[in-house]
Amino acid sequence: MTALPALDGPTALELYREMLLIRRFEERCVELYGAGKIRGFLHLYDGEEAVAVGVLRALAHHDAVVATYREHGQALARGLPAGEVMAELFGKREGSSGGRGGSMHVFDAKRRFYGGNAIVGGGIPIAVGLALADKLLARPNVTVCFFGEGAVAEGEFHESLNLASLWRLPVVFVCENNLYAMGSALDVDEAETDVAAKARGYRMAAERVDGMDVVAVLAAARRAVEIARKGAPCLLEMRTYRFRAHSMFDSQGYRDKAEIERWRARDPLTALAHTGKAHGLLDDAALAAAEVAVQREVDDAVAFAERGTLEPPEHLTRHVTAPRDPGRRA
Amino acid sequence: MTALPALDGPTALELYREMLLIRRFEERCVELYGAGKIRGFLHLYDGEEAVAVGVLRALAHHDAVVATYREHGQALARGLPAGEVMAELFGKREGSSGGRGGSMHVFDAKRRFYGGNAIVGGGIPIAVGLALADKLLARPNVTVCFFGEGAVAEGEFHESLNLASLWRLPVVFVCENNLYAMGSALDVDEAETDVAAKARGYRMAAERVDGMDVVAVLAAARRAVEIARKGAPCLLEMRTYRFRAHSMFDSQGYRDKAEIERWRARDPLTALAHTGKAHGLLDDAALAAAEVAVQREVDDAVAFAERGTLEPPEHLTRHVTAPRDPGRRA
Amino acid sequence: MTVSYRECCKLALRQCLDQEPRAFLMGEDVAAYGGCYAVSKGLLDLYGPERIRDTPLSESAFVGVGIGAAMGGMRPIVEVMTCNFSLLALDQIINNAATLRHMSGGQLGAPVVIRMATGAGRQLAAQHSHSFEGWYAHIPGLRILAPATLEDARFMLPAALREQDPVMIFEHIFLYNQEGELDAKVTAVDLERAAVRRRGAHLSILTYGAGVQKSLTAAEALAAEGLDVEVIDLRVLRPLDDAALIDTVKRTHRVLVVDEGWRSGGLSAELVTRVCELCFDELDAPPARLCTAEVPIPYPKHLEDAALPQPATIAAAARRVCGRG
Amino acid sequence: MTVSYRECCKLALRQCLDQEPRAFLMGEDVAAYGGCYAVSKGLLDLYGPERIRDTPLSESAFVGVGIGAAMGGMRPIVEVMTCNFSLLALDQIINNAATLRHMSGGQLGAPVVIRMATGAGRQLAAQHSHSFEGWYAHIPGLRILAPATLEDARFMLPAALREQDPVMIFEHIFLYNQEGELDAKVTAVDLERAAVRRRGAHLSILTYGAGVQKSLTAAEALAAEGLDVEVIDLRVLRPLDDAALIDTVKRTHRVLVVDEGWRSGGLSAELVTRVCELCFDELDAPPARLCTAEVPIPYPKHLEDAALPQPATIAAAARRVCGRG
Ligand SMILES: Cc1ncc(C[n+]2csc(CCOP(=O)(O)OP(=O)(O)O)c2C)c(N)n1
Ligand SMILES: Cc1ncc(C[n+]2csc(CCOP(=O)(O)OP(=O)(O)O)c2C)c(N)n1
Ligand SMILES: [Mg+2]
Ligand SMILES: [Mg+2]
Repeated sequence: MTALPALDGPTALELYREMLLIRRFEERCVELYGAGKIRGFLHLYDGEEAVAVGVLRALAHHDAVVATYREHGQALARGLPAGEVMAELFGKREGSSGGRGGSMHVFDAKRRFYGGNAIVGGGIPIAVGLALADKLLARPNVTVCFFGEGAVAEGEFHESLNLASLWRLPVVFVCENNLYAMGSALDVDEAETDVAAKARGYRMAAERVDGMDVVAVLAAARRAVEIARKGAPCLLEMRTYRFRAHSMFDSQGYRDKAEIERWRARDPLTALAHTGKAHGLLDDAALAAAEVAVQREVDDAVAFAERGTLEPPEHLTRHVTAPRDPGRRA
Repeated sequence: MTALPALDGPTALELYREMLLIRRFEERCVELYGAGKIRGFLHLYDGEEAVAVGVLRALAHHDAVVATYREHGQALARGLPAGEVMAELFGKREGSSGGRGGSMHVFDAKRRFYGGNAIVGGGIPIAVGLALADKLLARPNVTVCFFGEGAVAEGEFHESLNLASLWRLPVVFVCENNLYAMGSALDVDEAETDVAAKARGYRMAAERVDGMDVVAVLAAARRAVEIARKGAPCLLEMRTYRFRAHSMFDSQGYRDKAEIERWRARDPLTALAHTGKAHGLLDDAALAAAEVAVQREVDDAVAFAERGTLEPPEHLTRHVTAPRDPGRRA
Repeated sequence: MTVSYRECCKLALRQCLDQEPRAFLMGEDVAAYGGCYAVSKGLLDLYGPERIRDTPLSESAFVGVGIGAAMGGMRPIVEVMTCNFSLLALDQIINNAATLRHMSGGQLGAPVVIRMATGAGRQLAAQHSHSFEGWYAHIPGLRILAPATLEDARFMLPAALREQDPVMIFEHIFLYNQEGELDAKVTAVDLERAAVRRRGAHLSILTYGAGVQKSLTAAEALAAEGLDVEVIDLRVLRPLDDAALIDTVKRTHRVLVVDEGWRSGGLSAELVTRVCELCFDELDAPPARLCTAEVPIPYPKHLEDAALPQPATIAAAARRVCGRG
Repeated sequence: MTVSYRECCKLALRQCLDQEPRAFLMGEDVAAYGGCYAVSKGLLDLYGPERIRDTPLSESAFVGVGIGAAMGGMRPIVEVMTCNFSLLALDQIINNAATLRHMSGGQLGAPVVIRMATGAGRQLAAQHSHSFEGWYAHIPGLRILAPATLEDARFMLPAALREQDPVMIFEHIFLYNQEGELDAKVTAVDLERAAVRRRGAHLSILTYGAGVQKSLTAAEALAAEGLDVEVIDLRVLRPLDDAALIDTVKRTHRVLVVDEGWRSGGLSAELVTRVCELCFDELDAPPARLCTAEVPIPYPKHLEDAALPQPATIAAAARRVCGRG
């Protein structure tokens, strides 16, 4: 855990609380998946919480976020109400995307949370486009784009980084390097495994960050957002790890338990609690209170989702295109 | 012009003759295009002859070649009969691809000349696949893959270089960097304009070569082929220039005449003639004889193409799939 | 004053750029080169490099950037040189542009216009002669336009720019040089309806794009034989104008679809099927179709001609449908 | 002994790898992970990493590499996890695999087998629920297979590997867990013909993939009502088996197409059109189709169910075609 330069007690507690919310929220998701309340693919952020929480804390509300199918963490850290995210996972109309999207497609236009993309690499050009719009409209916004290290093999990653650099667009690319793309270790996929070096190959600033250390993440994100705010892209390679399976269908034959245990020892929540206490920023009472508050928030979220309603099947073909002025045909 | 280490007279004359053949062949193509004998897109290699001639001289007959739509030069340097190439441009059944392909799709299976690809970047994975087949079948072959610097922006370039390096495949990537992709200068397209550096980013050897100097090209190609023969990919960035328009439809508003003239002063044919003579490897009589021989070869090629026949329209649907055993359905 | 289809495309771009400050044009070689079919020639000087943006050869990324920019409030016009290269951007078009509104439960849309050249007939061979517009018409969430006339080339784009969803415009390479007078009364077109380009009583030809002119030529020849053919220009390939189909079939009771797409699984099949679904009982003969042969387009002119529908083969097919073959 | 569709797919792979030394399997997570649908689980141990090759997430490149390797004499089996991601490789499939033989005047071919999962029904939402097999069937140069039975899952792949041209195999995600007895008499299947999965006299249902089982279920229900339905499993979506279509229509005179693709411009339209072209006069009623609703597939189960053809809606559509609606 890095030194805690400008970190104050309330911020430390808030970072902890947000990570804890993600953790508890997803633990509940696993139960609910077992109970058949949540279906489809479900990708957990367990272990990676520090990345979303640290990065998104560095953003302003007018900034934009593009995420992947592993985006519950980003959604919650961005401030989407837990109840709406849970309702989305339940497929209820009260969900973030009206229930149409499910776990992989959480959207929130108001909060400039642009999904939730289940095509690996598919969101990267979108983020560049959002940043281009901001630049052309002279808005001071930054777009943060999350993707896994597996996406680095997709041609779109390269095309997009080149464009962002060529046109000097305000994007912060955040590579969540959790070492595996499903079952493929990074060195099975890449001749060059240094993701930050790839970004530098496009003449953009890049940094490798300890993604298990929320304070380091936040500090790096602040530097990155500042660069982007001034009108240049940059990339953060977050070294992190997912503690659990890729999704609900994964027997994990590709890695061994000892490796998982080594990484679990670096759990970002425990780490922050530990350093926070060591520096006198956190204490056991505050952590326990956070636990209670978060448990309640998750309970409420589930209750909200349970109470939610199903869209009637007659609405099936809605939202394919915008409603049309019926006069038009005349 | 580099020093001429191991170059002998006969080789110098042969290099000259091959470049001259491409030059004269294509000059005739322009006339024939004007006369309506050749149609469709026609991309000339005028100015870039040293690249194909130098590179392909370094290959053995069992090696493979993948080219682009600008491939008359590669085809001729690979030893495809000029008459067959010209007949292809005429759309005659005696053409290299039976007339079906035209200028952009010259194929010759016997000579392992795998086209002729009109999708920018589209041939790059094909070359990697050919090399994979060679490796899996333990054949000592190398595959040379030509593409323009414009292709470097395509995601496929990155995906393919990564794969070739990751799997250590015997491919020589030859980037014909003629500074423009149609009307787009390299720095309009790329944040980082050093193509060789991009290849090194995939942990493969790469070299920048003076593509106007056939001797330098040949020397570099020999080094590259040796690397590939030992089982690793590498890339050659050939700095070259096309003297004429991108295709027959191009008003060239994107570059000025003076630039063209500066490059014309470095014409690879004149350059080789000059150094060859200075080193006593070539003399005027030999060059004049080459001119006569090449003119005759081009005349013969045109005559061959003229004499060629048109496929009857009833054959239209041939060659979509292989002929099927009629018994199969029974 | 005569004007070309190409000029109409350019005038359409200018109208968009003049009237909509959030509009910009982006694509390979649209700026310095002037567009591969010279549609945007001169626009760089008029509007500058921010609004006329050359892109690298990165079809997937720049189409995705167009989608993202549209989500961000701009009104991008993305030019993919030709539909042949659009395959490289297909994931962005289908999995993002076409699905975004639905996945987000209606919160977001991608009002991006994607223009591209399409079609065969210039001896560009297998990889450069695709007609994919009918194929794209399969995808929910997209609106697919095929301007066949000067007026549609001139006014479809500005109308598309006002849509809230992604619109794809397919300009046929064979039409760019077409010249004529722009109808001065037309100042806008709708993006809903098929158009009757020729009235007739005996047979309806359903077609679009370059097929319209070819069918009109065939219709003239057939008129001399006493066959009175109606030519319907579909204009909008998705969503199809069912009312127009019913209308024309009720008048003529016979249908020939002319489509430069490949036969199997092409738009032609959809049209035949719709006609059967909508007005089977009105039919006096099985609906027929004339399509491009099921072969990658060959380079030589005589084979390319043989592969594509032509006025003579259209006329022959029309006679067959009318029992005069 | 019962066996699952998934196991049949694996046995098919094993047969290929055992009998054809030039065969190898390549794709994302086929080796260490065992395949995203566990089809190749265990094969890495049996055949080693040269023949069971994990690829990076580079769909366009590794499909292209498969094509190139086929040109170079290998017999690659390329797994694209699901058809949803195949859009990223579409340029390679269409502009190289499908056109190579033609462009080269018949000199070269690309005998590559490209396998992928397809279909909806597992609440995977808009980007992960596509049914593109019918759409691919539009492309000349490709052979498109849709194994719906254990026998086809078991034997189509080895047959495909002997083809000289590119073959695409679409395995429906809903079928992987399907179990049953493999017919011991079947040791090979052809790649030509449609199959009659149930004989009937009153109506022909033309379908494929997951539609076969659903249609058989519907047929059982209809039998109880005295409606005797024939179920045709197309098996090969390109080229279509015209003879089988004529055959069945001559028997039943009524047609219902059941297709999990979207309606407009889908394979269903081709089938309706063919039937009209081949045997219009045999029809006692307009051919009908039941397809997936024209909407990106929604996540919630009740909406996904409503979007897809189901036994009940198939039965209802069948009754309508037979005038019992
Ligand atoms: C284009 C594409 N190919 C394949 C997949 C299937 N898939 C889903 S997640 C995944 C692994 C991605 O790994 P990474 O980018 O490292 O992200 P992580 O899951 O580790 O967060 C794969 C292969 C997909 N969704 N999209
Ligand atoms: C994927 C794709 N996009 C666009 C084109 C149109 N196009 C043909 S050649 C060309 C320029 C390519 O430039 P470069 O790679 O530098 O090769 P050069 O023509 O200079 O030899 C373009 C844009 C194409 N053929 N394929
Ligand atoms: Mg990962
Ligand atoms: Mg170039």
